[in-house]
Amino acid sequence: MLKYILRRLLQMIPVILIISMLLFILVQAMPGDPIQAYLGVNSKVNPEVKERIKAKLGLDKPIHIQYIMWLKRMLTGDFGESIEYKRPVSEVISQFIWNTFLLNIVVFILAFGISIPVGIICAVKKYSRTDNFWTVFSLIGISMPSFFFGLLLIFGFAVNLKIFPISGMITAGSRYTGLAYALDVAKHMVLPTIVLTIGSLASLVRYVRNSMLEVIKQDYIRTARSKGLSEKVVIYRHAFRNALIPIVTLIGIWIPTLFTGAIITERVFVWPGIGRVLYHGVIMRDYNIVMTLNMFFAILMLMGNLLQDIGYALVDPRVKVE
Amino acid sequence: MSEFLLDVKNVKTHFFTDKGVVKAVDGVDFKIKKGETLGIVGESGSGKSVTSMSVMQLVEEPGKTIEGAIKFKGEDLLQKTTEEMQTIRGNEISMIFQEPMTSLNPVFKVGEQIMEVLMLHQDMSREEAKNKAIEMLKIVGIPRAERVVDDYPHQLSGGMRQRVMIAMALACEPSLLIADEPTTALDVTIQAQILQLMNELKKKLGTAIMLITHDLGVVAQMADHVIVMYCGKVVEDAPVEELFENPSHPYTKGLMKSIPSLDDDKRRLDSIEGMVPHPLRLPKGCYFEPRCPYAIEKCKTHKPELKEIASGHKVSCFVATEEVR
Amino acid sequence: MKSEAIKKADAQKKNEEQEVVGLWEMVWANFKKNKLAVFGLIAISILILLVILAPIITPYERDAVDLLNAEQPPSMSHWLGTDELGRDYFTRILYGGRISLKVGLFSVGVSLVLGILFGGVSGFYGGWIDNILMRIAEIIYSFPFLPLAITLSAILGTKVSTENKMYMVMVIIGVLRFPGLARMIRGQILTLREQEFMQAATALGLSDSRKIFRHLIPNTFAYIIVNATLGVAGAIMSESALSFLGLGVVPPIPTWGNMVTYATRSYVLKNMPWLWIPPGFCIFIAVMSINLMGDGLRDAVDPKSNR
Amino acid sequence: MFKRSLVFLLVFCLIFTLALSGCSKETNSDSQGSGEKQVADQISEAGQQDAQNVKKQESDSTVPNPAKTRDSSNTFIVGDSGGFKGQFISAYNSSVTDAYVMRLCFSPLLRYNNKGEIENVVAKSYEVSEDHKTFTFHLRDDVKFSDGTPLTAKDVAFTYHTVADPSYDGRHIAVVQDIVGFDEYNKDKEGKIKFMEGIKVIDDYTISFTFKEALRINIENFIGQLYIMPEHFYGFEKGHTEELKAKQHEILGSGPYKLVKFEPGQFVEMEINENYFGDKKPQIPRVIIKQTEDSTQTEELVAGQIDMIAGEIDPDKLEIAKEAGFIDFYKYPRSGYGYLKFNCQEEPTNDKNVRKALVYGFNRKAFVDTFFKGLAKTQDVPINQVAWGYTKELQEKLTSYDYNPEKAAELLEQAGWKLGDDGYRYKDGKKLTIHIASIAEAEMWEMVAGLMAENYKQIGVELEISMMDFNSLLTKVYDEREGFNMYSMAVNFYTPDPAQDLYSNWHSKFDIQGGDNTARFRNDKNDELLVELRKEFDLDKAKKLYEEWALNINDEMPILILYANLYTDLVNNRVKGYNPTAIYNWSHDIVNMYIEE
Repeated sequence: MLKYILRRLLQMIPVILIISMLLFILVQAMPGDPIQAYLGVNSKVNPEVKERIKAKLGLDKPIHIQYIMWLKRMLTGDFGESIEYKRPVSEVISQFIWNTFLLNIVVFILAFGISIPVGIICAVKKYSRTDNFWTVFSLIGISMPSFFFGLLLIFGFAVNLKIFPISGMITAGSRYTGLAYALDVAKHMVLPTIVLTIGSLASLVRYVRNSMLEVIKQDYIRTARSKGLSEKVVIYRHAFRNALIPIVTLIGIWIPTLFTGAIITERVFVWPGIGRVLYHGVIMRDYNIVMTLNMFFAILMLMGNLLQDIGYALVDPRVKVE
Repeated sequence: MSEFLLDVKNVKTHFFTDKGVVKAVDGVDFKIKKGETLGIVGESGSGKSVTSMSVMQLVEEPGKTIEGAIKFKGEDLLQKTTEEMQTIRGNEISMIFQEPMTSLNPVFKVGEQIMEVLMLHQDMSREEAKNKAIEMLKIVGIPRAERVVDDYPHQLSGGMRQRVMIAMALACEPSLLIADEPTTALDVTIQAQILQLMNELKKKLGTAIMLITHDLGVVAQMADHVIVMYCGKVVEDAPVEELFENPSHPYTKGLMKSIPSLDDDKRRLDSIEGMVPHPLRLPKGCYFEPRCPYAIEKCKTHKPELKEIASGHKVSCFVATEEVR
Repeated sequence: MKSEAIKKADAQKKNEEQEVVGLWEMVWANFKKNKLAVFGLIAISILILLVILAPIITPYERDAVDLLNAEQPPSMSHWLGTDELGRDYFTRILYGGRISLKVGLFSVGVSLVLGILFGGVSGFYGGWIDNILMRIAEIIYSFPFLPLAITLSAILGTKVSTENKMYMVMVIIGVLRFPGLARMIRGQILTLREQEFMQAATALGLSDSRKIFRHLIPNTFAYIIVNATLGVAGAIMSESALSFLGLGVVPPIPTWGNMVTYATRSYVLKNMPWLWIPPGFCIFIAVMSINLMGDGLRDAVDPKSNR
Repeated sequence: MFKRSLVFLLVFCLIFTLALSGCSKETNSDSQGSGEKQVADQISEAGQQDAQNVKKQESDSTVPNPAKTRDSSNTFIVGDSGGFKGQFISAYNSSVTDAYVMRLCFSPLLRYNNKGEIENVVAKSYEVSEDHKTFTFHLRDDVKFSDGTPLTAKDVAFTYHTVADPSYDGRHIAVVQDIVGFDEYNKDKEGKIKFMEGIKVIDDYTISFTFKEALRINIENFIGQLYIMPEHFYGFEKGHTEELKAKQHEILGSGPYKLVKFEPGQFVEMEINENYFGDKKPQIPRVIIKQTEDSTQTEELVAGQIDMIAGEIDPDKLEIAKEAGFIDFYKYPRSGYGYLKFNCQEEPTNDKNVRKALVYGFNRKAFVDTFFKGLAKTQDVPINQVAWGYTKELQEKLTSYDYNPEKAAELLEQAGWKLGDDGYRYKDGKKLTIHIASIAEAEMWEMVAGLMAENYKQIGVELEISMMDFNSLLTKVYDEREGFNMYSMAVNFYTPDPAQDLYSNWHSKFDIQGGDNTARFRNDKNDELLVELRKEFDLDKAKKLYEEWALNINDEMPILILYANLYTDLVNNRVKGYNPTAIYNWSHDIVNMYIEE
């Protein structure tokens, strides 16, 4: 297994290189140049001075030289400076990425925590009232745009019922520390978590339900029952262990989302996550921010895929790990 | 304790589908003595498997056993609660199936699946269960049992997997083993080994076997007593020699004729004309009437009952019972 | 309806000759049993019908501005009232539906074709083919959606008419979604490849492509349908997210997505419900019916599902 | 439970279809043109009174005010949806939100007060040399930074040199690019030249700046542009601005407040700076600027979680604030406008008559009154409403381009565009098509696009709109400079004397790649006037020049001004003492404001 993992990691290097090249070209191909974007409209800066600034940042060099310079810097761990924030990219990212991770780890746990039991129940009690309810309920989650759903929650719970704060991660001006701080953040997290969790329920419940339905029909389930095992053991041990296989692939897909952050949900709830930084980075053509973040997400995605394949081997003995 | 291990009286298991009621098992009676092997013969769709599932009370939706009694060691299984049934299944009555390839859980080790039954019913500790599992594997003739116990099902051949099923079924030394076409999916040589194994274990453990098959050869070799089923009813019930020497019900005769025998040089095999009637449109009289060469008027209108025509030999056919008398 | 006599004759005839039920008849028979799925089918057909017949149903033009009665609540002349510019909202919902449904179905089509192709081939062959195809899928999967959308919509901005730009958006959404499905199908085929019916197929000497597309892929049908039906919802949402970020379909052309976007303002939410409820409701009905139908289809098609 | 809702859904769909099939077709009753005028006038009358005479709308102080019971009630919390970048020091300040923090914590030499007059801050007086090229400032000797160290001329020199540094890549380079010795200093990467020739520290409290040219507007570079940074804290070796950049969000200033806490992406908290030199001491103990989201900030204001929203334009939001009852409205005209600039070198908008026709042909008043509900009006010359050059007399002399489709058609005929049988106009076989490049700011643009498409169709002009994100448009307009006839944007001027802005926006010298003259407007008379306008020191003569320039450009019409709107600051009525203008916002006026318990 270790040999396999090592081989897969080695294989990733060319893929990461290709991704970085394509990404660099895509980012450069985005019309609009960062200096003009930064200076904005009516900056009254003389055009030659603009050229001087571009030269300083090396933006006037041909694309392949810029790429090599960028690659050299990346390999030495220098992610470059953000044109927008005028500070090292790593510093800007570290300020926001953990807020996104905090929100998404809770959503991850909730989403899987709800969808696995619900998926199983819906499979066991197919076409029952609960099954129909969850089918329709989880569809609500994916048929409402997240900003629309977010705003409805805000106007409902925060504005009218005043149960939750309207926006932000902590109460402005509060001097909470320790537990009080954690509670304050938790209070602010409730609504965005609801939006993200319900948004993801639809696909998770459906996948778990369908993989369970596939498994429940199998002969070995009948054998398990004929061995006198209780229905609970038959479903949760024998059936679920087999249904776990496709679910493992979902976990792999989810790993990157822990960090990518939902641009729109973070914006509606003013959650200081990385999504907003990435969005502005793209809008303002902040090359270093966009490149670093997207490379980070690409690597995460590759790791996620590797985890998936390893997960397969762990969960399904029939899959040989060559 | 009555002298019969299993006494099935007038059991009816019907399937309430939205197209109508399918009477899969429509009033079946039979008895099995301790240590005896009962053969249940019939074409597919005759209700053999549903009978076995009714005994185990594992009939799936929309089927339900609505009438009759299944007395096992004197107690009627139909009155038992689910928990009580769960203590019996795998412990006192266990079952093996036709498809060894898919009857074992692919993600659990073979040993684990045997140990599970032992730990559940005999509340053994893990190593005791493991040793017993290895012992069982040896009993069913699996070489290098210590290694195989940690293998996964997909690493074993069909024959080996069926042996594992048998090991699992007999682990708790049940009094009754239901075998639903255990060798149909195996090739002939393996089939013979499995049947011989089942006979040895029967003698050694004194387990009664309810053997369900459509293969008369298997019945001849294994069964002490035989019942022939057709469209959910028992049409003939006799000891095995009696049945082969003196098949009385036309359907049984038809079956006997269609066995290929070595010394007979006829090229084409005899087969019974017509098809098994559609379960939702069963004829009014005897179900076999449309295909029965000896049918008389009465067969069209009345349903025959099982009557004794010789000691221990019953048949439900007007012509057969008259002829004898 | 058929009269009693004819039905009885049918039953008779059926009884004599062996009942031959084609695959699709069986599928339809199973499908009919699932009430929810049937409801989904009806709802989506109504929606599609309304959207296609739009020019006949409503007398108003899609973008006809009429300031005199802007922001009117639903009335006899305007069944769903009018928006800020006095345009008939019901008309815009119908035309908006055209594009939203097209976006949904077209992009799912793209991701289905690519997903099945990539997943099938790499799952079946394994080895270096699997490696390369999966690496390509990974590279595409790692492409950030937002920059790509901005780049393409900006580059093609002026050269391409708004109509084709929509198709371009659909293709992007489709292409970026397919790796997920490809991996799912590959995973399924890895396990299916081991089973006997595949050895039987090899024994029969079937060509690889027949094996993959006639035997293996139908077995992954359950996942394909689920992914496809969820995909439609995902595509409609992506289009509306694009319009929230200002890059989706261009005003004054409506889609359900950008109508909801535009109506999501506190004032409108409180005082003009006819501006945000109908588009949101249409999206929900479309998504729900497609998914219910998908569920029904998956159960109906799977032979073992109702043994 | 679920079955019933299912049935309901089905029934609803059925009624829906039945209602459709059953109904009869109704013709579109009222005609398009005339109806529009009546409604536009009604709405705008209401809006105009609202705007003109009532500057501040008192709210009812008896209404319960949730902000009073808030736990941090002694704090003044301002909601801002713009977004921090944490660049609080003047050299790298590049967002409106960061600028608030800068103005609270640092001080400039001079600034404009709320009457538009120049007010002394750190400088107590200044004089201009005979040749009008040198400005000498005399500083107050009692100004201290919050750590007690005095502010001297060296700090002023240091501040003005940071933006001229060879490695400086910030946005305020324009402030020093016209000072003598800038080019030599800026190009010298080795750091041999320590000081710009044009900046001389005469003594601790006197400093002079000499410019290459004698221009009136040079003084603008000292009015609220650079806020003085202490050299002892921010000092760095020439060519290494990265040391300065590392301290962007650390604050050591001489302003009325000092930084307490900066939570990136959430809020900035400030408290009173005891060492503040100002005559009027700050009265609000703590000030917080909180990051908000456009679609929910009004609700936060009405819930009392924030005390103020600055520069609101959306009439719907004003409505919500009004209903709350405890919100004061402060209205002031915007120092700028939203516009569609023509591309004067691109067919067919290179023809003056076509441009004029396009302005006459679009009902700007209907758009403004529908979208802004009267809180905006249109203009016919590209200057900010608050500029002293934009006098009443000038406004009367300007030709007004109100909606007049007949005149538009007439002008197009004159320009040779004949009406084809398909209702569109043609000239030498080419259809009259106008390409508009626009950013996708949904709300406003949906309305403009809708109205314009209709109006232009009636005068035979085909409209093609292409949408793109902000920076793609910037590149198309600043670099590509072709492939569009009009592009939409908005601009603000931060001075009542915008001569420098007009010069860089309209002088033909800047019709080059990267230049601000994105309308590619070339007109000799306009060039001469702009050059004179920057120079003229005598204000009356300057006004005459403004007038001449305005009348000329009003006739050339290189720009369609969409709206010159009114901004409204929404403030919780417990906060008193505030009177803003477009260029004098709450961060200027903070010392006069107080919270009434």
